[in-house]
Parts: sequence; C-alpha cells; structure tokens
Amino acid sequence: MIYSIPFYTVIILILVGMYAMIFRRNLIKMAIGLTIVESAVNLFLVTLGYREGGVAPIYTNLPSGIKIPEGMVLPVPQALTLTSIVIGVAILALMLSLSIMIYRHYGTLDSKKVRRLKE
Amino acid sequence: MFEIALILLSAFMIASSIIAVWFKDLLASTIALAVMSLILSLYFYMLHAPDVAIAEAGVGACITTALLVIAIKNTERMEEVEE
Amino acid sequence: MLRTTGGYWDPVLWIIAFIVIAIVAYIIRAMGRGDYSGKGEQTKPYISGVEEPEKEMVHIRAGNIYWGFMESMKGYYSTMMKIHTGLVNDYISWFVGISALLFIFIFLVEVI
Amino acid sequence: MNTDWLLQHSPALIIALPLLAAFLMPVVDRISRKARNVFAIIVLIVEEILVLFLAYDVFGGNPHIYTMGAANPLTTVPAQAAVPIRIVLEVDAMGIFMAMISATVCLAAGIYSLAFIEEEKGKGKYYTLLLLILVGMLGMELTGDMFNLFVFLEVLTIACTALIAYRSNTGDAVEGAFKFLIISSIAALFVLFAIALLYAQYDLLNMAALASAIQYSNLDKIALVLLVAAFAMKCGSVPMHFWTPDAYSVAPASITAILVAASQASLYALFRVCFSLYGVTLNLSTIGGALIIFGLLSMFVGVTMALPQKDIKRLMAYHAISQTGYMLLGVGVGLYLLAKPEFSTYGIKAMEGGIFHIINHAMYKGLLFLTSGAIFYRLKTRNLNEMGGLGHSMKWTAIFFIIGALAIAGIPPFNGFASKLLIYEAAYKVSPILSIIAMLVSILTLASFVKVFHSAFMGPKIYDVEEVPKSMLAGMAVLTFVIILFGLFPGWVVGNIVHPAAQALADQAAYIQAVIGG
Repeated sequence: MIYSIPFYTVIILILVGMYAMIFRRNLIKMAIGLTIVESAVNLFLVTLGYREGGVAPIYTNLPSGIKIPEGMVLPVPQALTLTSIVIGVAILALMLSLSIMIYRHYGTLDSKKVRRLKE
Repeated sequence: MFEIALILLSAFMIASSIIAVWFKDLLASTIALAVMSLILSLYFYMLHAPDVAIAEAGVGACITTALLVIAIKNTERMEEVEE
Repeated sequence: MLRTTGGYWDPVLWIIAFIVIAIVAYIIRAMGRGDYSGKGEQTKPYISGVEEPEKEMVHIRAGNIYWGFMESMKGYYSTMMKIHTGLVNDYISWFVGISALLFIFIFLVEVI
Repeated sequence: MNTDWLLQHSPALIIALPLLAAFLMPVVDRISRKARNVFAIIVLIVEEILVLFLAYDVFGGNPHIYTMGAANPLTTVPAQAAVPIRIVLEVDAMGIFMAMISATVCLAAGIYSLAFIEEEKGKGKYYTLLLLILVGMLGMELTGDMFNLFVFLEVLTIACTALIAYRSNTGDAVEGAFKFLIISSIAALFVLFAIALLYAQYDLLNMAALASAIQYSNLDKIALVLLVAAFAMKCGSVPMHFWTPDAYSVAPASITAILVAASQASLYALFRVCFSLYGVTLNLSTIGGALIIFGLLSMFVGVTMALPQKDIKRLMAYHAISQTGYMLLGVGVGLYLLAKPEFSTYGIKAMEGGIFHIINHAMYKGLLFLTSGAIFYRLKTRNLNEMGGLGHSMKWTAIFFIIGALAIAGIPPFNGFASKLLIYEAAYKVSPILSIIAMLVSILTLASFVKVFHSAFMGPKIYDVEEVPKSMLAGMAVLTFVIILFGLFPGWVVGNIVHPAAQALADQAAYIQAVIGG
C-alpha cells in the first residue's frame, strides 16, 4: 500500500498539470503546466525502477552482501528519465522563446487574443 | 521512516504544484515550480536514483527557473484577470 | 496492371483509349470545311443584345465560388466554424476528450 | 568500397549521415553560400541513394537488424537474455517504404529551397533543421525500440517547430508554431507514459520482444489508448486536427511539404503500434473500428472545411487531413478484416490501398504545397481572392499544379486513382456506405481544386510576373516524375513495393522472429 503513494502522486500531478493547460489562458502558465506533467511522468518512470530494499545501481562502494543485480534498483528507467529531463528542458526553452515572440507581435499572452489563425 | 518521508514529500509536491498553477503572479508560481522540482529531486534521491536527482536539481530546478524568469522579464509579470 | 479484389486496372489501356479518341476527334474535325475562319458575329456570346462586359470584370474571385453550396449547408458550416475556435486550450481539451472517449470505447467492448 | 559492408551498416549510416551533416552545416555555412547549397544537396542525394540501395535489398526479402553498441552489430538480441536492453534498428519492408518517402520528399524540398528561401535570413540554420527533421523521420521509421521512437519523435517535434516559426517576423508563424509545439509535446508525454506502462509490466523496451510478451491486460489497454490517441493526433485526424491547418499554412512551403511526410511518420508509428506491437490477434477489430471512424470523420470534415477556405495553403492543409482519412480508412478496414480470418485477402488489399495512398499522398500533396509556395514566391500572398491570371506567365507551375490536383482528386490515369480504387473495393466489403462517402469526398476534392485552379491560374492577366527560378521547378519536377511513374505502372509498384510493406505490417510473427529468433 505504502509503495503505491508515488503512483497516486503521479496521477494527481498529471491532473493538476492538465488543469493548468486546459483552463489557464496564459501561455507561460500553460508552459508551467506542461513542466508539471513532465515531472509527473519522470517520477513515474523512476518509481517503476524502484525495488524494495534496493540500492542505487552504482558499482563502486557497493555495500557488502548486496546481490547483483537483484539487490539494485533498475538502472534503465533512470537512464530514460535523464533523457526525458533534458528533452523537457529543450521543449520548455523553445516554448518560452515562442511566447516571448508572441508577446512582441500580439502584445499579450492571453491565448484568447492569440488566435489570428482559425476556422 | 521511509514511509513518512514518502507521504510528506508527496504532500509537499502536490501542494507546491497546485500553488504553482493557482498563483496569478507568474514569478511566484515560478518559485513554486522550482520548489516542486527540488522536492522531486529529493524524491528521486529517496528512490535510489542519485544521478537523476542531481540532473533534476540542476536542470529542473535551476535552468527551468532561469528560463521562466527570463521569459517573464521579457513579457509581463501578472496573469491577466478574466473578465 | 493492378489486380484488385474485384477486377483490374490498367492505366496504359486508358491512355491508348485517350489517344484513339483524340485521333477520331481529329479526323472528324478534319472533315469540316477548310475555309472556316472563326471571325465574324457568330463567335460573340449573345446576351440579349447587351454588350459583352470586359474580361477583367467577369473573373469570379475565390470567395464567390460555390456560394450556393455554402448557403445550402449553412447549418453545418456554422457549427463547424464554432468548433474551430483557434484557441490552444480547446485543442488540448479535444485531445484529452478523445483519449477519454477511446478509453471508454475499448473498455466498453469487453463489457458488452 | 565494399558494397557488402556498406549494405550491412546502411541502417545506422542512414540515420548518422544527416545527423552529422546537420551539425556540420553551420561550419560549412561560414565558408560560402554556394558551398552550403552544394553540401546540402549532396547530403540529401547521398541519403536518397543509401535509402534506395537498402530498400532494394529489403524488398528482396531480407529484413535488416542492426544492433547498436554490440561487438558485432549484425547479431540479433538473443531470446535467452533476460532483458534485451540494447538499441535495435529494425528495417523491414514497411519501415524502408516510409524511409523512401521521407528521403524523396526531403530531396525535392531541399532542391526547391535553394531559390525559395534565397531572400530570407538564417539559411544555414534552415538547412540544419531540415536535416534534423530528416533524422527524426528516419529514426522513427527505422527504429525497433520504443524509447528511441519517443526520442526521435521529440527531435522531429523540435526541428519542425523551429522551422514552422522560420518566418518569425510575422505573428502568425509564431502562433502556429506555438500551437504545434504545445500539442505535440503533450502527445509525446502521453507516448512516454504509455511506454512506461508497458515497461512496468514486461521490463522490455524492444518492440519485437514486447510484442512477443504482450498479454492485452488492462494496463496494456490503457497504453494502447494513449499511444493511439497521441499518434492519431500527430497525424492530424479529425477531431484532433486543429493544429494542422494552423501549422501547415504558416510554415514556408518547402517545409510544409516535409511536414506532410512528418505527419506520415506518426501515421507509420500508429500502424506499427497497432499491427506489430499489439498484433491483429488481440481482438483489435475494435481499434480497427476506431480507425475507420477517425478515417471517415477526417475525410468528410477535412474536405468540407477545405471548400470555403480563402487561404491557399490552409485549403491544402485541410485536404491533407482529408487524405489522411483515406489512409486511416484503408488500414483500419484492413485491421478490421484481418481480425476475421475469412476476409483476410480483402484485409491485405485494403492495407495495400491505404499504404499505397501514403506514398501517393506524400508525392502529390508535397507537389501541391510546392506550387503554392511558387505562387507565394511571386505574389507574396496566400489569399486566393487576390490571385488570378497566373496561367499566362507561370505555365510550368500551372502544369505541375494540374497534375497534382488531378492526382489528388483520383482522376485516372494518375496515381491517386489506383490507391483509391483499392480502398473503395475493400471498404465496400465492410459497408457500402464507407465506399460511397469515400467517393463523395473524392468529388468534393476535385471541386475545391477546380476552385483553386480557377481563381489562381485562370482569368485575365492581372499580375506581370515571371516563371519561378529553375531550382524550384526542378524540385517540383522530381515529385511530378514520381507521380506520373506511379500513375502509369501501379501494378508494378503495388506488387513490388506496396505488397511487401503491407505484408510486413500484417505479419507480426515475422517481425518478432527477425529480432529474437525462433
């Protein structure tokens, strides 16, 4: 039971992020919402690799009596998470630079006023 | 001990994410987001992923905050109030 | 030659048919009178005695083409235009909504 | 050079070459304008040759497996290993088929760009990003690993966004790019979440290994929903199509042609997930039904929304949605019928139609977008109301436009007809209504292209313009050549290229066996 707390956290965080993206009209607020969803997915990936009583998958200074690889947490999801964090920052940087350019052209960050393209 | 830490971290993380979405002041919500990222990196450390924790603290908390602050400086600080 | 489930389709045959038709049309045209010049009153359009307007005036612009079609489908188009709001938030909510619908769709099939 | 060596390593080379070239491009750009252009074109031509070279071998019946980071890259991941975590490139007929489309469209768009963006700023960066789009597409199409799929999807997203916002001196371009970016990144996060769900159950990321282990449990169903929704959104199917006209209409025309191919990379990922990962045996006629519904909605809404448009590229973007509907319909019907063993021949025919339509669509829609770019290049407007009489001066553009328009409307003897015929016949097996709607949509497509042709090329001469530069015509001619070739010899194309691709997609066992053996 106690180990499923991270999963509930993930679900709540995704909901909060999605709320920000659907109901908040400020473009930077939407970027913040996207970052929250991104964090939630990262947390989900790392939680998947967790093993009860496992240690970090680092071979140097390994405590004695640890079986390899059963005694370690899974390293693959951590590698995936690292990639995902870096991609997330790239997306966020691009999104914020686009918001700055939108502000220069439209004079607002309200998504209701940023819709010359429609129909 | 571990369980209490998990519950506390989860609670703080959800609270700071809600605050980040709630605030009308974008700078304040950026700070809340940074707090969330820091707690997330602690979370990663608790789950035995120290290298990911370092990356999250460095990239997620610092660079993200810096980017957001630059973006807010170049646009406007307050979210527009809905009519 | 492309075999389909019900038959076949061969564009080369079609092209041969086009060429044959073109040759036949040319032959029929060649059988006409050679001294026809195409000048005179007969080539002008007859608009009840009204003078033909300038060519620049009669070019129908894109916005007016299919006006009748738009008019008859007014109800459909007004709902469609309402859906295409151009609002980013709406795009995301459509996406999330359709995911939810698909979710229901897949799980409902099991139940029935 | 030893051709065997080249052939064996070409899956990795195909992805590595444009990636290296992309980051060399800023350096070459410092030398001179001409060096940059020559470099870009040489890279694109070499890429095309490599893809065709590999394709020749793959269509001969040898799927290629390339294992990254192994002492001998040609070994496959053994079945005995507990966790096959190595990154595998799996090149089967379907993957290389899509790679051919991407490489050809990028080559045509690259040649076209030489003159098209001559007056713009940042041309070095333009070519860098163009090559990165190519990397993203080819990576998505050749990879055999779920997480790699996600990474290349993000590479594609970032490169596409930057190029949609290329004309950033107008607000429209930035707006379209922002919409594209935000919705693509959510889709990518959904994909990542689905990959995590699959990893949670089977400890696998390799697609073939996953396919052999998959159980269709409840979590698998959630993952399937997330993947289908995300990729259906990325390929622009109604009712998640709203970003498509926004992004397509504001991007430079050459990039729009590539964006069509990029959407089709997502379509490929959708099919790959449905067929190879989950397999037709897992009661997937429901997903087939969902794809048919998406297809019908896309066809009808796309074409009816295209009719009243006044912006030429927006109109064509709605047609892109409508044509995507044909592909979804064809492959959806295939999926629906393949799940019922007594109809399997019809299922394969339907899939042939859908897959043949992918390559046809990439060619003629790419050509049409390039002609719209040619009009924009001379008139500096996309508004159809301000056009007229271009047929007097831009004869070649008009001819290319007619060929593209007839092909998209499915007029014989062009290639659009052949693939639509296959779809009509197979869809008739499911329900005659599907065929009727498909034909109606075809007629409306012709009607709206008659409108574009009339208002842009016909009428009295209004503008005193010249024909566009030679390199733009050359780019259009490449695609026209392919259209006419495919139109004249559809039987050969379907028999030798499309049928193996459809077979590779439908045959899940072969896909699994190629990687994990036995």
